[in-house]
Amino acid sequence: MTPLAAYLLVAALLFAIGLAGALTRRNAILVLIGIELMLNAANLNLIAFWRYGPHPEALTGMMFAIFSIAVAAAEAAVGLGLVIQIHRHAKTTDLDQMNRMKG
Amino acid sequence: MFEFLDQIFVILRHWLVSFLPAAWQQPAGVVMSVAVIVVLFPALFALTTVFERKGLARIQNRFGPNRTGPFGFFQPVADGIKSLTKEDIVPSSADAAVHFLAPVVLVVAVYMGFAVLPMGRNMVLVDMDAGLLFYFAMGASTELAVFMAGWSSRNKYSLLGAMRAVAQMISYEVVLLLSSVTVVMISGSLSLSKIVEAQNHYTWGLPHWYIFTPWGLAGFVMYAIAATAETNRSPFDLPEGESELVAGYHTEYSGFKFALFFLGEYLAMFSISGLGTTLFLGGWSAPFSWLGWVPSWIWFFSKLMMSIFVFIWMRGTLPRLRQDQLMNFAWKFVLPMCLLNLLVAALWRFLGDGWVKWAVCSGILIVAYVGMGLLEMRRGHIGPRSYRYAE
Amino acid sequence: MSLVFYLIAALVVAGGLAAMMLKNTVHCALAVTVAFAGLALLFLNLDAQFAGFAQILVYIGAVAILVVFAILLTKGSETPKDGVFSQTWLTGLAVASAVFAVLGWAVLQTAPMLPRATATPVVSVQQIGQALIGQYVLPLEIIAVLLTAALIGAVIVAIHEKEGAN
Amino acid sequence: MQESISFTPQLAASPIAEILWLIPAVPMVAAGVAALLKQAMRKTSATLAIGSMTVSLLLSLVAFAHVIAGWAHGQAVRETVNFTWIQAGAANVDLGWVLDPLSAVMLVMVSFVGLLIFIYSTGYMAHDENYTRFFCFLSLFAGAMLAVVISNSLLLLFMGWELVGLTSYLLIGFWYQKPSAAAAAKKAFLTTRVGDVFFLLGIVWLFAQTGTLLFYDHGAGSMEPGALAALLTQPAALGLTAAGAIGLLIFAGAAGKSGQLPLHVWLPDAMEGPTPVSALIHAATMVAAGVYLIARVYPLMQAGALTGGSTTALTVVTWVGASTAVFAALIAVAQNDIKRILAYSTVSQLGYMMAGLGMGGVAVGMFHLITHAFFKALLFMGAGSVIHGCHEEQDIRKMGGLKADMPLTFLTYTIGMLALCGFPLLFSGFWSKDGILEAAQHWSVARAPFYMLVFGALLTAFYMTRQVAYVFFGYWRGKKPAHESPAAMTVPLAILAFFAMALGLIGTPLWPWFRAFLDGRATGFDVHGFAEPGLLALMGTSTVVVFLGLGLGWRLYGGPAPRPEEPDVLEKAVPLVWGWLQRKLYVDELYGATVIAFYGWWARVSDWLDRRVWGGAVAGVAWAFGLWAQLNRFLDTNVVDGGFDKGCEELSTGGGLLAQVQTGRVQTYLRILAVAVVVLAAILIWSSRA
Repeated sequence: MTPLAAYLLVAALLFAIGLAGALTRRNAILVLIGIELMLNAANLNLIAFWRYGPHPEALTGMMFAIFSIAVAAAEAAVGLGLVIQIHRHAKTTDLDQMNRMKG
Repeated sequence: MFEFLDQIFVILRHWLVSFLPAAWQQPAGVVMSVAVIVVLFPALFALTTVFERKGLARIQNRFGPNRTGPFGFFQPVADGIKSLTKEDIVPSSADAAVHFLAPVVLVVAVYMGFAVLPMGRNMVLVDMDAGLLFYFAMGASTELAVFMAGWSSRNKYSLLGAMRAVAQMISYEVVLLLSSVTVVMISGSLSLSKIVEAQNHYTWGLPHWYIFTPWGLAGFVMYAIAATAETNRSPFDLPEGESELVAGYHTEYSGFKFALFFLGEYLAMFSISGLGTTLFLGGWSAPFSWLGWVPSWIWFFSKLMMSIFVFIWMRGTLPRLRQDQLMNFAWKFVLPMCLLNLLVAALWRFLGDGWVKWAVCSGILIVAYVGMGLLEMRRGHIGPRSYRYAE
Repeated sequence: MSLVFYLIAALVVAGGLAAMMLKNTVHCALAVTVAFAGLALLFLNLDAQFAGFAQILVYIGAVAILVVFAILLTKGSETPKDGVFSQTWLTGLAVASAVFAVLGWAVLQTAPMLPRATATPVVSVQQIGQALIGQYVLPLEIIAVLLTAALIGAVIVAIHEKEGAN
Repeated sequence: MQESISFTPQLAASPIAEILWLIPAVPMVAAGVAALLKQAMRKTSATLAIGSMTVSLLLSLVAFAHVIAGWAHGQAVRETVNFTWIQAGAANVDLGWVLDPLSAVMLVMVSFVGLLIFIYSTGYMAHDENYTRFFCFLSLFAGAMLAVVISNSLLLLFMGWELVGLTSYLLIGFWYQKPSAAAAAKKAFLTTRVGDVFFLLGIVWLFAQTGTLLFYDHGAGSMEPGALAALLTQPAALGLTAAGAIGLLIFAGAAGKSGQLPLHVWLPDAMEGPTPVSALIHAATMVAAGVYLIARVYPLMQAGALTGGSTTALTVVTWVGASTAVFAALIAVAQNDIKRILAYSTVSQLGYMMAGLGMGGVAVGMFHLITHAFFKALLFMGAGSVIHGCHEEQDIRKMGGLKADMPLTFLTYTIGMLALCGFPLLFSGFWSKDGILEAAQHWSVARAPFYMLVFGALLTAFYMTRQVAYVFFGYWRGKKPAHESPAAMTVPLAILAFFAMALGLIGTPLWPWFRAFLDGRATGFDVHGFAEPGLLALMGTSTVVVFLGLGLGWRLYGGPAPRPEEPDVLEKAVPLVWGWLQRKLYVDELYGATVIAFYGWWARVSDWLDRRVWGGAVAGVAWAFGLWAQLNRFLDTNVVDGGFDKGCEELSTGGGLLAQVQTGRVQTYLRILAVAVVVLAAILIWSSRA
C-alpha cells in the first residue's frame, strides 16, 4: 500500500468518525466538533496530495490547507456564537429538542 | 581562544558524542542538549526564586529568606524537598486524570519553547525554519493546560481563575504575536537564529538591535507588556490574585504538582524573556562591537537575567489591575498600537535607507502615543495617581 | 509505511473516537484536542512544517479554547438525563459507516494507480510567504475579510442583548 | 540653428527626484488634516494650507534649480522614479514620477500661483463661515494638480486628473446654497466626464497596445521610440494609426478639461465659484492641465510626422484650438458679467495654447500657458478685488470710475489686461502669443488658423478694453461707494503684475531661453533671432492688430459708459449679432435642443411604449384571460367542480407528506446529505471503474 493511500484511509476514517459524531450526538457543540474533525480530515487529504502529488513545489495543496484552516477557525467562532445564542433563547443545546422549523 | 570559549559547549558535545558509533551520534547529541536544557533551567529557576524573594524583600524593607545556608541561598533546596515530600492531595470530586495531566502538559509545552531559542552562537537545539511559529504554537497550548487545571479541580475559585487566565492569555497572545510580527517583517525570516544574525551588525561599534529602531522600541514595550500578561505576572496576576480567588487555577494543587505549576510559571518567564531577547535585544550578540570576544552565551543569559530582574522589579512596584481594566487595556490600547506599529514597520521596510524613514516612523509613533495620552488625560482615564491610605 | 505514521494515526483516530463517544463534553473537547495535535504531527510527518504549526496554533490555541468556553457558557459540561446520543443515532451510525465504506472503497480502488513515495519537497517558510502575497494574494485578502466579518459576526451573535430588546 | 541635445535619461535619479512625491503629498496631507479640523479653527487651516504650499513651492524651486543646473552642464535632465503598483500575474501596472524641464516649469508655476492665491483667499474669504472647508478643498486641489504635473504614468496622471475634477466640482459648488452654483458644479462635472470617458478609453487602448502606461521608462515607456513605432504600425479605424486614434481620444479628455470647443460650456458657468477658485482652477492651473496633458503625450501626438509635417491628431488639435479661440473671443465681446468675460477669454486663450501646441510644438504652447497662468490669475484676482470692493457686484454696467477708488487694483488690472491683449514688447502676453502666431504662419497644413488667431487677438484687445473702460473709467454707477481691498489681496496682485510683465523676457526671439530649455537645446543671446524671415513683419502685424483692438475699444467705450438700463453701443449698432453673442451663440440652447432634448424625447417615447404598447398588450392579455376565466367559471361551477376539489385534497395531502421531510432537525438534513454523497460517489467510482 502506498503511503498516500494510507494517509487517505486515515483521513477517510477520521471523516467518517466526525460524520458519525455530527449525526449521533445531541449536543450542538459536539456536532460542531464533529464537523471540525471532518474539515481536518479534508485538510489531511490536501496535505497528503500535496506531498505525494506531481508538483509539490507549486504549494497548491498546502495553501489550500492553510486557507481551509483559517476558514475553519472562522466557522468555529461563528458556529459557537450561534450555539451560545441558541442556548440563551431555547435554554438547551440539545438538537433533538430544536425542531421548531418543522414543515 | 575566545572562539573556543564561545563554542565550548558545542565542542564539548562533539567530543562526548565522538565516542559513540556514527549512527547514534546525532540522536545522542540531541538527547544531550535536551538533558542540558532540562537540567539548566530548573536550576536557574531555583536561583531566581531566592533572588526574587530577596529582591522583593529589599523593595518592601524587610529581609528575605536568610536562614537556610549562607544568606538563605539554600532556601530553594529546602522548598524543593518540602514540596516533594508533601502529601499530594487530589480533591475527591476532582477529575483525577485531567487533574493529573494538567501540570504535566503545562510543563512539557513550556519546555518545548526552549527548543528553538538560540542561546548562543550555534547553540540552538533545532534551528527550525518556522521557529517563531513553533514557539507560539507551543505557547498557545499552555492555555489548554491551565484550563484543564482549573476545570478539573471542581472548585469555583480554580474555574474562575482558569477562565480569567485563559481569557487574559488569549487577549495578550494576540498582542504578543502582532508585536513579534514586526520583527519578522523586517528581518524577513521566522527562524530565530536568522533573526539574531540579522541584528548582529554594528555601525560605529553600536549594534543593530531592533529595539534601537522606532518600531522596535514600540514593539518591545508592547511585547514586554504582553509577556508579563502571558506569564500571569504582577501587575497582571489576576488569575492567582490571592485577595479574590485563593490561588487561581492551582488552588487545588499541592506537593509536587504544585511545584510543577510553579516551575512552569518560571520556565514560561524564562522562555518568553529569551524570545524577547532574541527578537528585540539582539539575542546572543554583544552590545558593543569591541565586546565581541565575550562568549555569546554569556550575553544571552545576562540579557535574560536582566529582563527577569525587570519582571521582579515590576512585581515589587506595581499594584494589580482589575479584570475590566486588563481587557480594555489589551483590546482598546495595546492592540491598536500594535496594528499601528505594523504599519510603521511596513513603512520602515519600504522607505529605503536614509533619514526619511527615521523621521517618518518616529514621527508617526510619537504623534500616535502622545495623542492617545492627551486624549486619555482629557477623558480623565489617566493622570496623577491619588493614593488613599487607611486612616 | 513507518512505525511513526501508524502510531500517530492511531493517536488521531483514538482522539477522534474519544471525542465523539465520551460522555462528558469537556472530555470530548480535550480528546478532540488530542486528535488535532495528532493531525499536526501527521502534517509534520508529511514535511508540511508550516501547516502543522498553523494547525496547532489555530486549533489547539484557538478553536479548542473556544469550544471549552462555549461548553462552560452553555452548561454543556453536565451530562443530559436522556443520554448523549440522539434517538436516531443508529441510522446516523449506519450512514457514517456507509460513507466510510464508499470512501475507503474509492481509495482502495485507486490505490494501485496512486504515486509511490516521492522525494521530500523542501519548502521554506519564505516560499510560502511569497506564494501567499504573490500568487495567492487574492484568496489571502478574501480570507482576511472573511475572518474580520466572522469576528464581528461572532461577537454580534453571541453578545448579550440589553434589557428591552425582544 | 543650435544642435539639439538628446534627452539622456539618468539611470540613477537624483535625491530631489527621489523625494519629488513630497511635493503633491504635503498639500494632500494638509488637506487631510484640515478635513478633520473644526470649522471654528480658521487660522489653523489657513496656516496649514499656506505652509504646505510654501513647502511645495520650495521643493519645486529646488527641483527646478536641479533641472537648470543639469541643463547648464549641457545635458537635458529627465529623471524618472518608477515602481510597480499592481502585479497581476504577467501584466503589472507601474506608477512613477518624472522630473524634466516640462514638469519642473509646471511645478514652479502651479505652486507659486497657488501660494499667491492661497494668501489672497485669506483676504477674500475672510467672512465666509466655511473658511476651513474652503482651504481643505484648495489644498486638496493643489495636491492633486501637482500630482498630475509630476506623474510619469498616464494612470497616475488620470488619478490626479479625476481628483482635480472632483475638487473643481466641490469648489464650484462651494456656495451650494445657491441653486445656480450647484447647477454649475453639476454641469462642470458632467461635461468634463464626457471628455474623461474618451480619455479613459485612450488610456486603456494604450495599455492594451504597449503594455505600459509609463511615459518614460529607460526606453520601455509608452512615449519612447520603441512603443511609438509599434503604435504606428498598428492600424485603427478611418485610416488612423493606433497612435493617432489614441492621441485623439486623449485630446478629447484634454478638451473636456480645458474647455475646448464642443465641451467649453461648463467653464463660464464655473464662475459661480468663489473668485480665488476661478483664478486658481479655472484660469491658471486646472484648465491648463489639458494643455499640459497634450504637451506630455506630445511624442504620441507627433508620432509619424515627417519633419515640418503634421499628424492627424495635431491637425485636429490645431483646428479645435483656433476655432475655440475665435469663438470664445466673439462671445466675450457681449458679456456684462466681469468674471464671465474673463472666463470666455480664458477659453479663447486655451484655444491659443492648443493651437500653439498643434502647430508650434511643446515650447510654444507651454510658454503661453505659463504667461497666461500669471496674467489671467492676476486678472481674476483683480476682478475679485473689484467685486469685493463693489460689495459683490459683478455686472460691469453697474461699476465705473473705479480707478480713483481702487488705484492699486486698477494699476495691476491694467497691466494684466495689457499682457492679455499682448501689448507690444514689455508684456509677456505679446511674446507668447507672438510665438503662436509665428508658428501658425509657418504651419504647413493650412493658412486659415493664422488669420483666425490674428482675428482672435483683435477681439481680445477689443473686449478687454471694453471691460476696463466700463469698470475703471467713466463715473460710478453703483449704489454704495467702492473701497480698496485689504493688503492680503493687493500684495499678491502686485507680485503677479510684476511677473505678468517680466515673464515675457525669457521667451523673446532675442533670447529664446524658455523654448531652448524645454527642447533641451543650448541657448544664448543672438540678435539674429529677429532676423528670421517675416518675424519682424509678424511682430509688426500683431502690434498693429493690438493697437487696432485697443483703439476700437476706446473709441466705442472710452466716453462715459451708458447707464445700466440703456443698451450697449454695439447693441444699438447691430442688435441681431449682439443678441446672438449675448446668448453665447446658443450653444447651451443647442445642447439643450439636441442632447438633452433627445434624452427627454427618448424618455417620452419609452413612456409611451410602456403605456400604449406594452400596457396595451398586457391589457389585451388580461382581457383574454378574463374571458377565459368566465368560461372556466362556467365549466367549474357546472362540470369539474367536484373533481377539482378532490384534486385539491389530494394535492394538500401530498404536500403534507412531502412536508414530513422537513423535520426541522439539522441532523436529518445532514444525514440525507451524507446519503446523497454516498450514492453519488458510488455511481462515480462505478462508472469510472468500467
